[in-house]
Amino acid sequence: MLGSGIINGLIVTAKNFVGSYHDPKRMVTVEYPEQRTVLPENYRNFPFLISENATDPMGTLRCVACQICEKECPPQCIIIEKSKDKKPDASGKPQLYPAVFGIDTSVCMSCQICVEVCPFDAIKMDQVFEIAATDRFHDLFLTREKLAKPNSYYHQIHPTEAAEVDGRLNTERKAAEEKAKAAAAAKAAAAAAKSVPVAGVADPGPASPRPATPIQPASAPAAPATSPVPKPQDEPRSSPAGEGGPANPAS
Amino acid sequence: MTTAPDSFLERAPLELRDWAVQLLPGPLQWLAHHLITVVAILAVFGLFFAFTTIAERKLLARLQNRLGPNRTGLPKFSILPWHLKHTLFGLSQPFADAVKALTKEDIVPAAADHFLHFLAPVIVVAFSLMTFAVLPFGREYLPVDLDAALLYFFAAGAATELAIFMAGWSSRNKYSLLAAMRALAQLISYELPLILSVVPVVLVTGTLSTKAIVLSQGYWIFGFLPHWFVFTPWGFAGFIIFLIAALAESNRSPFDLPEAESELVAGHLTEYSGFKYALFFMAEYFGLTALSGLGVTLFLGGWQAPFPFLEFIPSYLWFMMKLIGMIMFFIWVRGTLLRLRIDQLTRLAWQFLVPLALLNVGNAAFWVLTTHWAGPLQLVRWGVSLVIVILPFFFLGRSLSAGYAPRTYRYAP
Amino acid sequence: METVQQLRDRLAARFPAARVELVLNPGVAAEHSLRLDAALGRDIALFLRDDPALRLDYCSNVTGVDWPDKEITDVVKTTVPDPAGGPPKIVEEKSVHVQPGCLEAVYHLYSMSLKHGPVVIRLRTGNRADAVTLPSLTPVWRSCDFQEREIFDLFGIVFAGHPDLRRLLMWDEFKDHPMRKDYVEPDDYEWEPTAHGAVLERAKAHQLAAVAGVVDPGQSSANPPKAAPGSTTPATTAPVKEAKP
Amino acid sequence: MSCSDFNDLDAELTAFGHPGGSSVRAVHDQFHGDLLEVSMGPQHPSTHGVFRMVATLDGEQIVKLKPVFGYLHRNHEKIAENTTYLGSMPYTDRLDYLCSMSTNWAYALAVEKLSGQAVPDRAQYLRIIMAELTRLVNHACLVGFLFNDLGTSFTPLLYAFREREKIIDLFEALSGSRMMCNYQRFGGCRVDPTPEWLAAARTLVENFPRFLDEYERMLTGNEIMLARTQGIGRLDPAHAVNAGLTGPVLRASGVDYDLRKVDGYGFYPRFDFRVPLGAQGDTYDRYMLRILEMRESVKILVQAFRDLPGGPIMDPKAKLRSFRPKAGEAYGRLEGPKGELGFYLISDGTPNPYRYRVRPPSLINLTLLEEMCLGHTIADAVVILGSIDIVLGEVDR
Amino acid sequence: MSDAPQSTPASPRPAPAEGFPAAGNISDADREELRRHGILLTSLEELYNWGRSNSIWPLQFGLACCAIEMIAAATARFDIARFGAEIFRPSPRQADLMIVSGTVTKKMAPLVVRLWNQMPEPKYCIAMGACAISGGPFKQGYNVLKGIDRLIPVDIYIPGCPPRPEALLNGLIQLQKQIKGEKLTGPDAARHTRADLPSEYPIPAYGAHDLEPAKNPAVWTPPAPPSA
Repeated sequence: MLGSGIINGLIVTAKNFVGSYHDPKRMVTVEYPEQRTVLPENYRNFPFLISENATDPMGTLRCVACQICEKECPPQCIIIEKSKDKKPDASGKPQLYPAVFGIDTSVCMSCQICVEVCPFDAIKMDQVFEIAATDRFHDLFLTREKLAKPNSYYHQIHPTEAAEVDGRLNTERKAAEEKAKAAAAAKAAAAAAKSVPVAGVADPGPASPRPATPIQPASAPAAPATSPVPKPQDEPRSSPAGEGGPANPAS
Repeated sequence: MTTAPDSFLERAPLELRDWAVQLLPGPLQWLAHHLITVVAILAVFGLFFAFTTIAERKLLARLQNRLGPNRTGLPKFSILPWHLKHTLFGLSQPFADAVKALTKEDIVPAAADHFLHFLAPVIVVAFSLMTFAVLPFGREYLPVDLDAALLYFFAAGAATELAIFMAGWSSRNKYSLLAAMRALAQLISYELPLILSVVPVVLVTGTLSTKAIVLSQGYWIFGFLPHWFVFTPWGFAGFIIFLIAALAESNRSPFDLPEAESELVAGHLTEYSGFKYALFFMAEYFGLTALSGLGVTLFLGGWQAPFPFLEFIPSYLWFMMKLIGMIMFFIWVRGTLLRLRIDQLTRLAWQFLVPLALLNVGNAAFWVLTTHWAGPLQLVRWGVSLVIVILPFFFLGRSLSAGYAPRTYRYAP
Repeated sequence: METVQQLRDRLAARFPAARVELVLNPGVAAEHSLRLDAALGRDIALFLRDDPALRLDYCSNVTGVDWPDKEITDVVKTTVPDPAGGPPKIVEEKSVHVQPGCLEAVYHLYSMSLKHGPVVIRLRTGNRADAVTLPSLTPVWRSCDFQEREIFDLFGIVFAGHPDLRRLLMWDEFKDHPMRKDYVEPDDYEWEPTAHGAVLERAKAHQLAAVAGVVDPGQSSANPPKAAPGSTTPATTAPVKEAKP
Repeated sequence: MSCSDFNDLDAELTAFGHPGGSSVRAVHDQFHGDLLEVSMGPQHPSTHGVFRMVATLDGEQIVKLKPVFGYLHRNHEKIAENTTYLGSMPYTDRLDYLCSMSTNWAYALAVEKLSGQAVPDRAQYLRIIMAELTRLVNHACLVGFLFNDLGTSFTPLLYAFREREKIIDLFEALSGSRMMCNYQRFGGCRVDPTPEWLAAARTLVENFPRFLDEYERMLTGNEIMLARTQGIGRLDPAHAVNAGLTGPVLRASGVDYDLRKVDGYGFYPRFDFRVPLGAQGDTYDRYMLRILEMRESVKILVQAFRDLPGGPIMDPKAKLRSFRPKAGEAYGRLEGPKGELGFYLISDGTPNPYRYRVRPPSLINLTLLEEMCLGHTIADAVVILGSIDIVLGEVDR
Repeated sequence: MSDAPQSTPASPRPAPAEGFPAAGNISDADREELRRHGILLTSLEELYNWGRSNSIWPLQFGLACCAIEMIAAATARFDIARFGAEIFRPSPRQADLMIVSGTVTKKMAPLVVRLWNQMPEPKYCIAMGACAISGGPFKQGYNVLKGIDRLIPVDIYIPGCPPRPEALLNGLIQLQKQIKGEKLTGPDAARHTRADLPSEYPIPAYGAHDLEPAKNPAVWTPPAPPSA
C-alpha cells in the first residue's frame, strides 16, 4: 500500500529517537571536552623524541642524528643537524647528537615511517592532538626542546610497545657492554702479550658496538618487530559501551 | 462545556488586558485593546518560534542519535551568579543565533533588485503573521472574528509564496531563480488540495468562521469520545490531505524543494544574509505554526480538551499542546523522509491529492445528507463513508506508484 | 589466450604495413607489451577490440610516460697495431650522442566478455617537442576519454581525433606539462623550516633574495620577507624554467 | 519554464564557483528556446568535494553537462616519482580517503608484482579482512551520502557514520590512525592484530547485518526513494563496458566483472561469496548493489575470521629501507570498493619509481555521467552523481 | 539515561585542562568581585560576543580528506551541534566560519578566496589539517597552494593529517574563546570592526605557470625559517 514504506521509515526513526534516551547503543555522543574516548594505544599523531630521563631531556636524547628519518620522511618535514661534538649516551658511548632537530607539524602526515626506520628507537609517535594554534610559524614548528619527552612518558602512552623496546634496548646494551668488556679484555691481553701500545685505541668502546646497533633492526623487518599490541581495555571502544555512555543534555 | 469557561486561569490573560486597557482614556481604549492583542501574539509566537527552532534541532539530533545544542548558557554579564556554570540545556541557543543574525553584515548582491530584495523578507514575515489573526487560540482568544476567516487565512498564506518568488527573482542568482520557479509551481499545485481538504469542514459546519468551526466540534459522543472532525472518515481523509498540503505549503521536508539544499544550495535564500535570512527563517516557522494551528482548529477540535475531565486546563494551553504535537510530527517527518522531485511533487498534487480531496468533498456531502440516519443506519453511514475514503486512496495510490517496486536481484553464476 | 609473441605475429600478418614491436619487460611481472605503429594505431586497436579470439572490449588504464633525451656515451675501442711491433694498443674513443627522447602512451587492455588480459600496447611520439601527435583511441574505447585528456594535460601528447581534447586537471591557461621529467615547478619556497636536499637550495635562493631585498638597514632581519614583499616576488618568479610545450 | 527574460542580464552575479560560471548566461540553441547554464561546484553541497559540473538546463531538465576536474589535483603521481616506493604508501591513504586500507593493498599488490615479493598467508587473510571492512565503510558512507543528495536531513548519513565510526575505531586500534591507516607493506602488513582486536571485529561484523536490516527497513521500501531512483540514470551494459566503468556501477548494469573473481588476487579464490548483478542499471540498482555487496562482504569477513591462520605477517625477505625493485614494469589492480583500482609502475632500478600511475576508478566511472544525466532534472543529476560514488582525492589525484 | 553518565576515562597522558570555555579575558572571580562592588558588566560587547561565539555556522565546504573528518565531527559520536555549530550552510552568505578542510590546490585557491569574499563579516577561518595550513605532505606538488594563509587570514590552525574530529572541536572551542575575547573598540579591536582592514581579498588569476599573484603579501608574512 502506498505509504507503508514511509511509515516503516517513521517507525525506525522513532525507535532511534526513543532509543537515544535509554539505549547507549543509540546514543553514541561523547561530550568531548568533558568526556573523552580512550585513545587506543596504537594511536599516533605527531612524532616526539625520546630522552632517557626527564631532568635533562636535551642531554639524554636517544637520537644520534643519523638522519635516516630525515631522508625517509615522505613529506620531508624533519630537519636534523648533526652536532660537532659527541656526548655519552645511555650506555656511556660517546655519540653524536642532534644540534638541531625540528619537525614541522604543519606538514607532517603522521605516517609513522620515521618511527619504523629509526634504528635507535629514538623517535616515537605522540598522542597529543589538541594543538590548535593561532600562529603556525612558531607554534607548529617543533624544535627539539618541544619534541623531547622522557621515556616514562612513552611508557605512559604506548605501554606495551615501550616495554618491548626497553627490553630490546636493555639486552642490546648489555650485549654491547659485555662485548666492549670482552674487547677491552682481549685488547688488554693482546697489549700485555705484545706489550706494544697501539696508538689511537685508547678508547676501545665505540668502535665495535656501534655498527651492531643500527644494522640489526634495519635488516630485519621493523614493522612486526615493533608491532604494538593494543590493550584489552581499548577494545570496548568498538562496542558502544565504551563510548561515553548515555549523555546528559544538561551537563 | 460546563465548567471551565469561568475558571481563573482561563480568564486571567483577558482580565489583565482589560485592566490595562481601562487605565487609558476612553478614545484610546479601542486602540490599546488591539495593540495589546497584537503584541501578545508577537511575543508568544516569537518565543514559540525561538523554541521551535531549538526543539527542532534537539529532536532531530535525538532522531540521529546525538545530543544537539546543549551548552549555550547565557552571557556572563548577568547579575545572577548561579548560571555562570550552567548551560540551560542549550535552550538559549536561539537567542544566541538571533544576536548573531542581527549583528551580521547584510550583503545585497550588486546586481540584485535592491528594492525587491529588501521587500521580500518583510512581506513574507508580515503575511505569515497576518494569518494568526483568525486563529482561535482559546475559548475567548480569537484576535479577529471574521465571517470569512478561512478565506482570509488562505489569501494571506498564499502571499508568502509570492514573497519567496520575489526573493528568488530579485537575488539574480541562478539557484535562487530555479527555487523561485519551483516555489511558484509548488504554490499553485498545493493551494488547491489545501483548500479542498478544508471544504468538507466548511460543508459540514456550514460556516467559514474559525470560531464557529471549533465550537461545532465541542461535544463528546457517549460523553467521552471527542467529536473532532479527525475522528470521522471524511475528516480523517481531509486531515491527512491537509497535513501533506500543509507540509508542501510551508516548504518543509519532503517538499522543501525551493530550499533544496543538496540541489539548489540554499534555493531562494542563497543570497540572503544576516537578519534578512533570519526573517525568512522566522516566516517559515510562522507559516508552519499558522498552518498547524489551522489544522488543529479545523480537525483536532481547536482549543477543546479531549476529555471532559481535562477541561480544567485552560483552553489556550490545549491549543498550544496540540500545536506542539503537530509541529513535533512535522519535525519527525523531516528527520525521516527524503525530498520529492518537482514533477513528482506536482504529480502527487494533481493526480492524487486533488481527486482524493474532491471525492472527500462528496463524502462530506454524503455525511451531511445522512445526518439523520440513526441506529444501524449509522453503521451504514460510517461504512459507506469509509469506502469512499479508502477505495480511491487504494486505487489512486496504486496508479501513482505504478512501476515502482522493490526488486529482487540475481547473482553471477 | 595467445601469448604476446603470437599476437604480434598475428598482427604483423594482418597489418603488413604496420610495424609492431614486441617490448620485453625485464621485470618479475614479465608483462610484455606491443609497440604499435602510431599511424595505424587506431586500426589495430579496432582489430584488437573486435577480433573474436581477443575481444579486448575493456581498456582499463591509459597512461603517458616521458622518456627525456638521454646522453649516451659510446666507447669505441679500436686496436691500433703498434708500428714498433709491440703488442697492439687499445685506443678508446668516447663519443657522446643524444638519444632523442619521446613520449609514450601505454594502454592496458582486458576482455570483460572473455575475462582475459592484459594486453599492453604502447604508442610513441616522434619526439618531445613538435611531433607529439598520436591517434586517439577514444573512438575505440570510450574509457580513454578522460585519461587521454589527462595525458594531454600532463605530458603534452596531442591525441588526434579525440572528441574533446582540453586540459583535464590543470586550468586552461596553464602552459606547462608538469608530469614531464624536466618540468620545474613554480618557486614558492619562502617558508621552508625543514628544508634539505633540493628544497634547501631553492629556499636558500629565496632567503638570499629576501635579504638582498632589505633596503632599510634599520629593518630587523627577523622578518625580511615582510620588509620586501614587492621585491621578492619578481625575483622568485624569474628563475622558473619553462618546460617545453 | 524558459528563462527568456534573462537575456538582458549580463551583469555580474554572485553565484558560486568558477568565475566563468558566475553570470546568468542564456545559451541559445536552435532547438530549445533559451537555456540556463548553471555551474554546480566546486563548492556545492552535493558534489562530494570539489567536483564541478557545468550543466545546461532547459527548465530543470539537463540538456548538457560537462564535468570539470582538477580542483583537488595534488600531484600524487609526480610526488610519488620523487620519493621512494615506501614513501608513497602513506600518500595512497590519501588517494581514496574513505578506503585507505584497500588503496594501500592495491599499491602493495602492484609493487609486489613488480618486485616478486611473496606475502605470508596470515597477511593475505588480514588484507582481505581490511579490504572488506573498508568496503563496508565505503558502501555505508556512500549510501548515507546518496540519501543526503536525495534530500534527507542527514539522518541516514548519520546512521551510516555511526556504523562507520565503529569500523574506524577498529582501524585506529590496529593501525594508529582513523583514516590514514598506512597499514600494508610490501610483503605483508605492518601490525598484527591481537586476539582482542579480532574478537571485537568479529562481533562488529556479526552485528552489521542488523544495521543493514534497519537501514533497509527505513529506506529501501520508501515510496519517495523508489520514485526518485528507479528508472533514473539508466546505463546499458555495452556502453558501460566500453567506457571502462568498473565496480558496482558496472555490475548494476548486469555485467559480471568482479576482479575478486576474475583475477582471484590475494586469497579470494578460497572464499565463498557471490557477486550480485543488477538488471536495469539505474540509480536504484546501484544503491541496492551496494547493500547486497555489504552483505556479501560480511560473509567473506565471517569466513576470514574463521580461517585466519597464524604465522608471520611479514615476509622475512621483505625490505623496509633501500628497496629497489628490478627494472621493469607492472600493472597491479584490485577490486576496490569503487571499482578497479590499479597501479602502473615502471622501475628503473632506482629507489624511486620511474613512472607511477594510478588508475582511478572514480574518474573513469564518471565518463558516462553526461549520458546518464541527459533528459533528467538537476535534482536527479546530483543523485546520479551520488550513486556513482566518487571520491575527489582519487578523481583528481 | 539508564545509568549515570560515565565519568571521563582517565586519559593516558597529561591532558591539557580543557574546561568549558570561559568568557573573554575577565575571570569569573574578577567578575564576581566587580559585581559585588555594584559594577554591572552588562556590556553590549559581551552579549554580542556571546551570541556570535555560540552560533558559529560553518560553510558547508569540504576540500579533501579532512572534510570527511569534518563531517565526522558533525556526526553522532562527536556532535559539533553541542556547540551550536551544526548548521553547515551551503551558501557563504549565511556562514560565519570557513573551515578550510583539505588541500587547497592552485586551481581551487581563487574559488576559496572568492567564497571568503562572499561571506559576510564577522567571519572566521579555520585551517584544518596539514594541507590547508602549509600544503602538508603535498606541498611539493606543482598544483598545491602552500597554505591557505597565503591568500586569506586564518584564525586557527589545526595540525594533523587529518586532525581527529576532537581536534576540530578543540579548534572550535579555541575560536569561541577568541571570539569571546574580542573587543569592539580600542586599539586591539576585532578585525571586522576595523575599517582600515580589508574584508575582501584579491582573487588570484590563473596564470601560465602559477597563480598570479601566488600570494597576498598583506596577509602572508612569514618570519625567517628557524634553520636559516
